Amino acid sequence: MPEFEPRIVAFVCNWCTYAGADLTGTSRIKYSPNVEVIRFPCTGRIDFMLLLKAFAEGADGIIISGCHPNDCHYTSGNFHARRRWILFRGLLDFMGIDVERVQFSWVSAAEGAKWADVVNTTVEAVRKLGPYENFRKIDRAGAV
Amino acid sequence: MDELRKKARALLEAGEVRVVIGYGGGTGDRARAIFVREPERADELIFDGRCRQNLAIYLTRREVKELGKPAIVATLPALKTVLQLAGEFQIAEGGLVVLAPGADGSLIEFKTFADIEKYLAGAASPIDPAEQAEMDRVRAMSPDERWKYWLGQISRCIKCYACRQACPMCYCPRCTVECNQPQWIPVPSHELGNLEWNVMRAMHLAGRCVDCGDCSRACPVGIPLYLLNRVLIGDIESNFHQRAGMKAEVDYALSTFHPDDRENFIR
Amino acid sequence: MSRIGVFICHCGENIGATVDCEKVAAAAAKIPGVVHSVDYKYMCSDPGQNMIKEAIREKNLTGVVVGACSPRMHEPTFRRACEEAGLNPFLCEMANIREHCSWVHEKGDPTTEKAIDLVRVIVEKVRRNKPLVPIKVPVTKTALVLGGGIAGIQAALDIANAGHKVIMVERSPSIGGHMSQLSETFPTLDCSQCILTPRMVEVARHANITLHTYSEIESIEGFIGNFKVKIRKKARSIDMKACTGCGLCSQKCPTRKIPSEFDAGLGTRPAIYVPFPQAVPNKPVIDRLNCTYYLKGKCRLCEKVCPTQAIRFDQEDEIVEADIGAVVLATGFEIKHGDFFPEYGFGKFKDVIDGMQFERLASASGPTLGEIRRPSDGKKPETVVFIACAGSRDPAKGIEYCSKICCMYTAKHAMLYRHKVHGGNAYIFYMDIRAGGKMYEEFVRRAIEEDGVKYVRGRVSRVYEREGKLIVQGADTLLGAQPVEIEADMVVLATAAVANDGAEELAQKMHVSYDAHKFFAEAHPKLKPVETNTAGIFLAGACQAPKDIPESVAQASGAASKVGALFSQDELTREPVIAVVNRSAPPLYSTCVGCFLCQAACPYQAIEREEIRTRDGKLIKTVAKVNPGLCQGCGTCVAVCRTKAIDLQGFSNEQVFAEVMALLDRSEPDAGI
Amino acid sequence: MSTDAHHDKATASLAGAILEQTGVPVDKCYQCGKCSAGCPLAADMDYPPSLILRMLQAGGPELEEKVLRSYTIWVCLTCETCYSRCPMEIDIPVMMDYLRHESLRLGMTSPRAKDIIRFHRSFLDSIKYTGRLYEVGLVVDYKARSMHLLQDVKLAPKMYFKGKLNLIPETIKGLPLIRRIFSRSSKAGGEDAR
Amino acid sequence: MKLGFYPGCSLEGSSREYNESVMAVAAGAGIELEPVPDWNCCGATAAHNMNRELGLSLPARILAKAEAAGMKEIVVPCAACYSRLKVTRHELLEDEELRRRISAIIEYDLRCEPEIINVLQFLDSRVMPAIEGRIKSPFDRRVACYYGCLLVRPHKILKFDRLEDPRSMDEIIRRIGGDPIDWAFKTECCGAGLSVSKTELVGRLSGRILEDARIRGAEAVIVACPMCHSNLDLRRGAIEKAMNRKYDMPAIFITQAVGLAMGIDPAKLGLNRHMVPVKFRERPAGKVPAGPESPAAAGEV
Repeated sequence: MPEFEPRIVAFVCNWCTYAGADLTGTSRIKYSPNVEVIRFPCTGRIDFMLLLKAFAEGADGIIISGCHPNDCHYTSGNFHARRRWILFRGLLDFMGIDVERVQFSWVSAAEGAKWADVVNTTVEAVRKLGPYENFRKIDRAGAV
Repeated sequence: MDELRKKARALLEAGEVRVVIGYGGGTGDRARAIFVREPERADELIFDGRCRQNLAIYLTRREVKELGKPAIVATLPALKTVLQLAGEFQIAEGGLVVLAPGADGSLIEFKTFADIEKYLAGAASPIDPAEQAEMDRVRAMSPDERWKYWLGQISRCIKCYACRQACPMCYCPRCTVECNQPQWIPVPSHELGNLEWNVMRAMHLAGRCVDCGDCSRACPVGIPLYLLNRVLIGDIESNFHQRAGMKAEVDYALSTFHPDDRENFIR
Repeated sequence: MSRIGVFICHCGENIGATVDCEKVAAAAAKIPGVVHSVDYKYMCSDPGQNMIKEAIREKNLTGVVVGACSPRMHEPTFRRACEEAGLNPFLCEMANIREHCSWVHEKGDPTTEKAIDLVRVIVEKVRRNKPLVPIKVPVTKTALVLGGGIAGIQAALDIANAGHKVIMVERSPSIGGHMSQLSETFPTLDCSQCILTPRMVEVARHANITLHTYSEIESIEGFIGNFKVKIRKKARSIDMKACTGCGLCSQKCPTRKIPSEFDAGLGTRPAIYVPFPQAVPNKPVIDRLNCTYYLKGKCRLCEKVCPTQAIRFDQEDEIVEADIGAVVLATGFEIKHGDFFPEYGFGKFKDVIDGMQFERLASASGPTLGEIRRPSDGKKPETVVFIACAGSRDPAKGIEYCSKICCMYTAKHAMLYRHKVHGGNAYIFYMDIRAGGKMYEEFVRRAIEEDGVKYVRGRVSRVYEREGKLIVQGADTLLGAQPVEIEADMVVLATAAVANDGAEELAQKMHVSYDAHKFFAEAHPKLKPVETNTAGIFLAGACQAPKDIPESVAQASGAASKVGALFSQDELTREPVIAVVNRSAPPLYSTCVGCFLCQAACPYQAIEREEIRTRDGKLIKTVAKVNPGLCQGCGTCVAVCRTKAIDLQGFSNEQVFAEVMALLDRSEPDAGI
Repeated sequence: MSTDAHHDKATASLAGAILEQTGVPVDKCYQCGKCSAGCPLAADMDYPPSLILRMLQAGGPELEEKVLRSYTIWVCLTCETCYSRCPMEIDIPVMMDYLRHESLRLGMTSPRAKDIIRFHRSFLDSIKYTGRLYEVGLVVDYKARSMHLLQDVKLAPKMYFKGKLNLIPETIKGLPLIRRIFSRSSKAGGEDAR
Repeated sequence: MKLGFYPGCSLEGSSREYNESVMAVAAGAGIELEPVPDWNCCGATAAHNMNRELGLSLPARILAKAEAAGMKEIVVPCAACYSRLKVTRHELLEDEELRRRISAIIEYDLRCEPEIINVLQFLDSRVMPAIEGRIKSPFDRRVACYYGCLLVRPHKILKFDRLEDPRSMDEIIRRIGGDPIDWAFKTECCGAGLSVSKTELVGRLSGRILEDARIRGAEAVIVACPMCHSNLDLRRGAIEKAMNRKYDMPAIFITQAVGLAMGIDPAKLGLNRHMVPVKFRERPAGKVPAGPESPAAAGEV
């Protein structure tokens, strides 16, 4: 049986983490291909429902990453996002949804190496956790 | 009760309000909401232990709004709802009369939102011991047990949206579940959709829920929705020191922030 | 039905060596709605761009996806190409298969598969893209310059000389700021007033500049290019038109013992006064807090002596309104006073003074006419101790930062003292000498080598008075921290430069952010040093951080050039990536419920209230409205909105939702849908 | 300066121990010298306070030993002038306490500080034996320890006649507990409070 | 009014006049001072210099005895004891782990309830209001108020008065009719704990204090600490040797000055116990004090 290859969706802001991931590329730092990035203007824009959708569609893990505090391109979008994640994470945890599979991080435009590290450690952590069976098994046909 | 009836009659007679939203006797031992528009019907108003429904829900209903300026018989959660609705610009100072009957038959009439704020600042919000026990039980479970618990609850959900209907803060004329571009919540009732609906409902009430408990009581299959609300209420209080329904101005946990908010979960 | 073209770039070997580009193009071709899919060596080259243009024309494309490098690199290139081919540029998006794929992964199937994923995601996004039109906002070509110090003067003159109107507002009765108080300036020792006053006069005379002194900002609203400002002109009690500035009133005023602000408290002035002889405007003001008439109801001596009947005791504050397009904040700084240095006896011993007071002592126009005489008894001090870092770099006193200007002016003070008092001893207690600037280090060396100023490296612990002398207890850390005690006749503290009082209030009024010390915050510490986070509001001088004259002037010119660039256009074009509140048919009108919880979340105060009314004016509902001039497109409001009534153009709910769904869906698409 | 100086902070340094044990951040010192400038006894010290901090910052066995063997740490009066004026709010007196304890523990006390330490020991002994300070006993004990037999011989009779000297020590009831406090404290480190 | 009271060792020995004057003044103001039961020595400089646990445990036991006796406030006239008690209380309140550790050592679960009050706070808030209008013989002397180190430092913990140039003692002197001088050595160190072991240093440090007071024309130095007092009084020989001149200026406890103003018999205030005789200059004509039996007019007391 081939080793489990987790699928990780990354929601990142355009100004820090997306640019940081670009720098990872220009620096030719290699990392695991299991992650795919969706670009947002700001972490403040990221709707919590998208995380649920990602799990529902088969993501095994999620990375959310934006500018460090005080570095937000829009001054405070990341602060709002941080509050949202504090609450959302608490709620998911309370419902038994595996918050270990959601990695939040601040990666600046200068932190190309950090991006590679965030991706690699998340991929490895999720690989250890295995496929997100709970969500895969959940009924979605419904009683018609 | 006499005080309340007297006051309601006087308000209607003087034309100060057009309708008194209060409790009347229902079938069996249940109280139901009644809308008293004529002074002579003021005696139908009751207030006792059966009167639990949060009547503030009617303040944002179009049908009720069209009746004219209301007076509302308010329990503690209803008072909070009034402030929260004011903070969300759904009702305005002077646009309603708030009457809070005490268990002893006394009656407080709040003239201003500020008076309600002052009153609430000193009022305790008792939590039902059985509900607290359930909360403690769920919290003590392992993540996997919690998942099974909630999957069990949610699989019984029939997406009837009674919880939404009963909630005084769910006053949006078009709920996100009715949005189909994109279709955030699947239309049919299945575990995934039910889960998404319930998470969304809880998050949309985060920082706004006044913990009246009407959603749980409305649920025909008995899902303990109050648990979800209270987890968020607790997190908001412990992390941000905010509580919904305590101020008549915007004090929304999710549209404010503090530079030093917790971030021990962020790399 | 969409007609999407997909263009996969090899970027030479950059992508091609790792990703099987042909395979990616082939996979993309199978995606429903994709009617054209090719790969090419260099998509950004002219032939590459032409391939896109031709495909748009020939296949009548409704969307373009370029799988190539980062959109941060070439999105403008490809969008321009699309526009040239007649396709709305916002229907073109890029899939980043280079920085996020080929450069960071090994060659192999997983990498190609990821590239296919990335392209598929963007195809699904583009399918939902809407043609957008850049936003145009008109520009009012008048600048408001707040503060009439050297920074404000420079900015105002530069803007005015570029042909634009300027309104300058200064809080005190005259422009000139701190620079007008200075004696001589480092590192050239030219006289401050000699170089400043011509500029002040130029401001007063300039046809493009309207000057409001003794005035403050009452309120400001609006956005870049379109601000409305209210200016409060405080009652001067003088008819400025009638007054000739003859000065008779000041000569006759019986109340004469008021500490002069201009002389930093070392001299006095009457209640009706011109702050200093070269003041602009050179007309007096009545200090109502100290005027006998206002205090006791009688006197009116100035009124009697005024040859032109210009005194107006009953004058009231006046509010002036103006439309402006840009603001330059140049409100300057203050130096720390008061009970802040108890260990140095500042405020207790008359001969312990601050740097500004020393400037006045050394100034030819000062209370001693430029002779260094100590305040207590007017004696020439034989020994003067200068203490640098008084309050600066002192976290215990709440000021961690370096005030930047003190090293240089303290060297200058010691030098001036040595020039003026021959044989006098000048000691400077310092921690570091920060003399980074053109001719600065040389200047400090001159003070030490030529003028014999004695530098002692150590901080003073205490100053106390004994028999007419000030005993300075310091230490020489270069001599093993040995205690040093100096009997001085005068002590000059280089007190910390701090934000002006009222800075916080002003920042809140202007919606600009400020740091923990109430200095205004620039938009980017390196690349946007004169912008604020509010578009159209710029910074100049020490209101942003302590600065010397050359730096303030340079920044002022920088701010002026930003204003000039803004005013060079009649309309502003902005990326249409902004939030919009939806509208729908009656009876809903909009899904917005008017809870305005988004309002607090918006970092730009871009969310306004809009009343929807019937034709006969009856209010139906109040909903949120995004001001396109203010919105910067972060989308925080979108995530806060429960009813999804606000959406972000370019990153709409539909688009990002589709991206998530497409990303994880690797199933073979059913052809032909 | 020795090759050990400016050594890696991560290794166990005295400055690191000070931070860990007392929370006093030696690294914060930027050598302004204000502590030495205000110290009433800086001139009497072998290393003024700011120099002690510098030596700790540089670190290394040689400098650290010099600090622990210094006279400074014993002549320091705990007058708190340095701490109250330190721009970095470094609690030098607390640091000095720690250095004294370490110096005692490692047997590195300065020979110049003998008298001071003898006096402290006599003082503590007095408390240990009576619960309070028995001044006559203290002075007699100190004289015996220090061999300064003639010190203050003229003063004592005067004091006696002014009624300032108790010749009989007062003993408190809780003495057994005081003894236990002494023995527990000495186990906890620093001076074995004989 | 009944208040807890911690005299400390010096007040029972070499500085008993301080104790006598505190008691006399308190009695005169109708205040009963109740000693902490079976109190022990605070450990002074020696304990914290030699051993951290001991330096905290000795004051902690005093707090424990006071707390067990239900005392809410303890008046501590000795500035050194005040400092040790106050600092210990602060440290234990700040650090729960430390509080538990020290509690174990002293065999009492200390909550640190009693507030510590220094002599100036005691005089200002309790004595002065009680004797207002009862000043029999104004203490109209030009004096230098000497606070020493430990009443005001560390300010971050004690939070008493102004750190540089404190004023509370000057204010008390003014209220009893005195004329406090503005001088530069209010809070400079006298040498304190080195009195016996490094007498020559103490001579120099205390000498600078007396010298500044002398230059500015003070008739006496007013102190609020037995250690400061013994250095300025007992160590006069060392001072004179260090400064190479004679000083006849007495050092007086603030409570003695207040007591004199209240008209209390100088002997009851222990004024006769000083090494340096408490003598004042003859008053120039026309400056006769209000009280007929002012000790000042009588020369030595």
